[in-house]
Amino acid sequence: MKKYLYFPGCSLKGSGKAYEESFLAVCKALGMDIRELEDWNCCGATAYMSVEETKSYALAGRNLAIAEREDLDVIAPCSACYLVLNKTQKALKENTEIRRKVVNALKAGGLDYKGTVKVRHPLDVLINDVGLEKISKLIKNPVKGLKLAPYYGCQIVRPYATFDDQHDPVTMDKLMKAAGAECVTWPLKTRCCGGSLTGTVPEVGLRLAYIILKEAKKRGAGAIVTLCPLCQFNLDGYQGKIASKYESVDMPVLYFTQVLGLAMGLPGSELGIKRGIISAEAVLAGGGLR
Amino acid sequence: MSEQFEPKIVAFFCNWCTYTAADLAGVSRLKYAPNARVIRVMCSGRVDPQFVLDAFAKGADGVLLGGCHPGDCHYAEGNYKTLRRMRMLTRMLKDMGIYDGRFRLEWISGAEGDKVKSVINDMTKKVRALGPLDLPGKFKNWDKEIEELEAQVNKGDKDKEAVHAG
Amino acid sequence: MTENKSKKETLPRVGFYICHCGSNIASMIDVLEVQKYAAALPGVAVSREYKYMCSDPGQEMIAKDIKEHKLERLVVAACSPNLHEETFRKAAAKGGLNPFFFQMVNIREHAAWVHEDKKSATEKAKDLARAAIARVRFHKSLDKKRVAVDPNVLVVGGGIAGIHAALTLANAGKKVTLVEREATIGGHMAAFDKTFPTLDCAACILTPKMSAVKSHPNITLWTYSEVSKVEGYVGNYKVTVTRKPRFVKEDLCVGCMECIDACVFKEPKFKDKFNQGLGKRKPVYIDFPQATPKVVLVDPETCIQLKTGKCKQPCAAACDRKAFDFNQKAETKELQVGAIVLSTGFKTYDVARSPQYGYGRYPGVYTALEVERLVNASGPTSGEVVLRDGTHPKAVGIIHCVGSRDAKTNKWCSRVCCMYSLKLAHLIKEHSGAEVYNFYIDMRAPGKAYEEFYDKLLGEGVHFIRGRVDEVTDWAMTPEEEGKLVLRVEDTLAGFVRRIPVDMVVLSTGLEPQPDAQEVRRRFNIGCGSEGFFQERHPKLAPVNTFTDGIYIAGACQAPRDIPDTVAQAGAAAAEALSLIDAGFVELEPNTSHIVEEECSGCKTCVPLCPYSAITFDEAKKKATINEVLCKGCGVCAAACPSGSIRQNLFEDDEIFSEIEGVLAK
Amino acid sequence: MLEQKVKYEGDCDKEFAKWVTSQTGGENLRHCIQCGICSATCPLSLYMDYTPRRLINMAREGFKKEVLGSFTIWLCASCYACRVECPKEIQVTDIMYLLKRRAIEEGVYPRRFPIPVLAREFGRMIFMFGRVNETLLVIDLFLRTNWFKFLGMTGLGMNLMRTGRMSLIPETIKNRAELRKVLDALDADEKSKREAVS
Repeated sequence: MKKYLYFPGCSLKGSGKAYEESFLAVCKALGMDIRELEDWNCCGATAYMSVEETKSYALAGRNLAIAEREDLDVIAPCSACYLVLNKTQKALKENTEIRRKVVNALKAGGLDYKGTVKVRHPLDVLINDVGLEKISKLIKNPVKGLKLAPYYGCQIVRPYATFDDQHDPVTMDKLMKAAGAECVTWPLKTRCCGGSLTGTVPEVGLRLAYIILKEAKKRGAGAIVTLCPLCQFNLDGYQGKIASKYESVDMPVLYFTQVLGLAMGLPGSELGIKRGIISAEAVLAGGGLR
Repeated sequence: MSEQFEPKIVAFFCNWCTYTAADLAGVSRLKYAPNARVIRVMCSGRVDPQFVLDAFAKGADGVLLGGCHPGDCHYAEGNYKTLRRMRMLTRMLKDMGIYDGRFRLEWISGAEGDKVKSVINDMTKKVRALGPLDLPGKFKNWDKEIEELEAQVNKGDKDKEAVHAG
Repeated sequence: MTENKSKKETLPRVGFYICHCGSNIASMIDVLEVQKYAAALPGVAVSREYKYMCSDPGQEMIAKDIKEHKLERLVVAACSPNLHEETFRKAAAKGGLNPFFFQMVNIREHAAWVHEDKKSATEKAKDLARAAIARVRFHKSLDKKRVAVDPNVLVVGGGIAGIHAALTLANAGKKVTLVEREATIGGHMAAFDKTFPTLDCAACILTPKMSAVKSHPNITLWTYSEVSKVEGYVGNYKVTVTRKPRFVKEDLCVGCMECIDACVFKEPKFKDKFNQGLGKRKPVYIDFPQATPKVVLVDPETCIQLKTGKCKQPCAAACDRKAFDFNQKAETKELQVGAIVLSTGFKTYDVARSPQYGYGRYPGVYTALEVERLVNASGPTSGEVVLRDGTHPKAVGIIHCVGSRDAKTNKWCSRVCCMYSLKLAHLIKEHSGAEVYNFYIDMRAPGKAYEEFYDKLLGEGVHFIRGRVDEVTDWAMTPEEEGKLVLRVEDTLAGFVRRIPVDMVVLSTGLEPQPDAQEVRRRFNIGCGSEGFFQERHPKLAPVNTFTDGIYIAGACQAPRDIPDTVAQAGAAAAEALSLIDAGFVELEPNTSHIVEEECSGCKTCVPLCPYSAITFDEAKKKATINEVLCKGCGVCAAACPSGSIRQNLFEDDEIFSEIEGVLAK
Repeated sequence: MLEQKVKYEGDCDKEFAKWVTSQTGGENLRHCIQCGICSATCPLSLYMDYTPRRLINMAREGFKKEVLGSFTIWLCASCYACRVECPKEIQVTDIMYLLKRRAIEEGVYPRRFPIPVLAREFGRMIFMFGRVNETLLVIDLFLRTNWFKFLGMTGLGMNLMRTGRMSLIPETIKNRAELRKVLDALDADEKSKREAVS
């Protein structure tokens, strides 16, 4: 059985706790050998990347350097981390100047990086390494009657991911169907939710989030299922403000790992189901789940 | 600023693909290093390993051989024969101490003007880094050494004779 | 060794000429310096520079010098030999010198145009000149070999290009075989309703030419057939053609179509390829009423008899000519031709590669070819613009450049899309009265009366929005967008993003090379450009010629091209073929190989090397011999001969060794 | 009051245009055919003063003042839609990044976009702890930019508390010294660069 390193990133330790809880629970249930990256630091995230490029490369570089010692694939569930780590990989490979700067900086810290680490997303690993077949076998109570709007957000399939289609990604749909859920087809799968702006330019962020939530509701989804802590936070956390600015949508936003966990018969408490600000209880009950 | 070494590269281009590609590069005004001297042959298969050896012997720092892509040869399969011959030749040259891309075989189709540019630029860069091969010079030195050696030997003999005489 | 030899002999008198080519060469190479340098080289009797060597005065100068200065060799430093070698050989001959006592130096394409430093470019020119002067001494007096040209012609591809080329040749009295892959000739044009910019009906102008092909005494028409093998050389090609089985005897069928009515399938239920799947057909079918030849055929994929052998075969029964033959097998035919015209056409871009436009996901999205059938009076809806769901569109969006001008799909502009989009916009508006929006990046209407056609459309009130559409979705944000297809685009001329709801989307797909273009070009031993279209010999001066003499290209197999240009090119290709045939013979380059018998050790190394089996072994003499008619002059044998007894004219060892020494000697 | 719209060649800065195309990510800028698909696909373009397409053209023509002063670069949410759609493979997102950096350097970014502040606090926090505590970051940010907006956020704060998604204790890494060495080394590198230039 293949071994993996796990890069949580800051969000999964904070507002994205439920993602970490459910992801690790599912890995455990699948018997995956996965270990948290030793003494990892913040990846730099896109906000930082946009103004302090080289530094964020170095931040990501330190994590990659630590991972390289172990010579294992790194799983980064957070979209921002996934993007930044991959972008760093690419920059270090293709841009000699950046490589020089970053590698020297790392040396100063007593670190060394050759550039061999593979940064991967849980979807990629679950579909391509574990395989739908094995997952389907472990589905004890399929979430029948649960109608989901799979929402991938921006930074997973764009621009670096190679494991899914950039215009119409399907990996999460496959997993959710395997879990017994029904997936609505909708065109906003990969449209930005404005998460990175809600904090700084709220009026804009809120509108983008509202558009996503409203369309999901219109398509008859009981809940949105996502794979990005920032998207989850943005779509879940601001529904109060959205209600006052536009209209109340009341749309629970789950992590795909939570739904998968439930279908595999794991208790909701281990999957952080209660951490949603918009409660998913009712919808899940509809899906025959407690 | 010190004059940097400019390698001399002899290039054998097949008429149908690589020579045409070089013409195309010209028509498209692509700019590349002026170090290669093209000798036109009808097919890369006409290139006798002796030509390559002769080029090195006469002072080339690099030899480039360009033909049609496998399967595209104007003469059906000439380039396959080239490939076989040149594999052997490459090993031979290695034994003679000529390697590190001083001899290079490239498939360049008539449409790949840009490849002519990149290949010649790249090869010029690499061979320049390797420095002069200068076989003619080496030959001279070797001749000189041998002459000196002979001279010494002859001298030695004379001394002996002297001793006997004494 | 070569060099000693050259020193012993008294050197032949060489004339060296260097061309300025206006400023093309002179701007990057110090022509005078090279000319002076050459003058001082051993054996050079005359060294001159001139503004345009290829001009008449230039050639005259050479001819005159040869006589006056008793020149024995000629070297011209100018452009590529592919361009002017023949010109200067003729000049040599004019001066009374054997044309092969000439060597050309390429200092334009290979030096002046590709370098930026005048000093090093000039040095390079000197080296190349010195090499040619050293080499030309070893040249021998040669004669071109004449071979007769077979007057028959093969035309491959029965679209408008092939049809026009075949008719032109046949009218000139040549026997033409036209080979078409599909069951009927006509190509893409046969599917169109109207043609831009004149809006005359495609069928009205095409079908007469199609029947002319069928009835022409000089044309043999082989449809449902493909060329499988090509051997030989210019003037003498041997071609093998495979004829697929129609399961109907072509010579017996009169196209009454009784059999189609009789078929066990009472209703047509299979995807109709000719109608882009918008219509249905039976297992026994004919593409369209004017199909040529008007002969039915049976589809082995769907015919019960052919699949299971268990059918009552009412079709065969209904045929009073007894034309059906379910045991028909593919047959191969061979023919001899002197020239070949390739007009294999194009393929349209596969819209599945652009999922963002929703083709296949939203039934309201169509490809341009589908719409051609939809607006076609003889199409599946008899020209009525009805959507797949039976409704009539109130608003239609036409997206230009789908699969064109895009690094992710095809980089090139497909040249015809702007114009056919205008045509479709006009026809859709005319047939349905719908609001029509054209989404374009740049409007390209460069042909005769094309801009006027654009102007006409502007007058008709068609909307033109300059911007590339991002995506087609069913995502509504306002009430009027509900239930519509929404196109999101920046109106780049207004400077803001717009969302435009429509009922029908037309994807103006670009043109691509045929999927099997690579195999075909290998079969005919020609080249393809990097984008995959057939490569012409020269983009301006030899647009229908290829690098293989006697093989010509016409139409969209060479590059995206509209009907007027295609027909013009087909005519040009036919003319090239005619000039080859009517000359009656071709002169082949004398660069063939021969064996110096006394030096041949009889080792047989060369025999298996020749791809044309031109080398045989004379058991009596224990020597190899080369048939110079079969030899194509690659020189592979010469390179391989251990005893060096094989000599390739124009590329003898002496010549090449001296050239090597020439470029290196300083 | 009417504003003059004509631009004179003197109004554009060719050096700036050269600079943009010379940066990593800016390479293909000159190849833009102004098809506008970047604007069409951009979820934020409806708020931008100049659409991405217009910004690209202004940048390559050297209208530095307008480009660096625009909201556009600050509204980019780095969703990379434009980068994926661009038929000329222009790295629009990265161009937005490098324009942001330049705007900060020249101190011309519009005050209402506290992204630079966010970034600075972000950096400070990482330097201190090696990781980022979102709660502290957000509080910090709002206190520095617009504190009554912060009051508006308390509702969300309570919710996060309730669901145990908010902690006020910063996460820290063990080997902070190592990380600081790395970051300092970069600063040093930058400094030496700048000195080399001046």
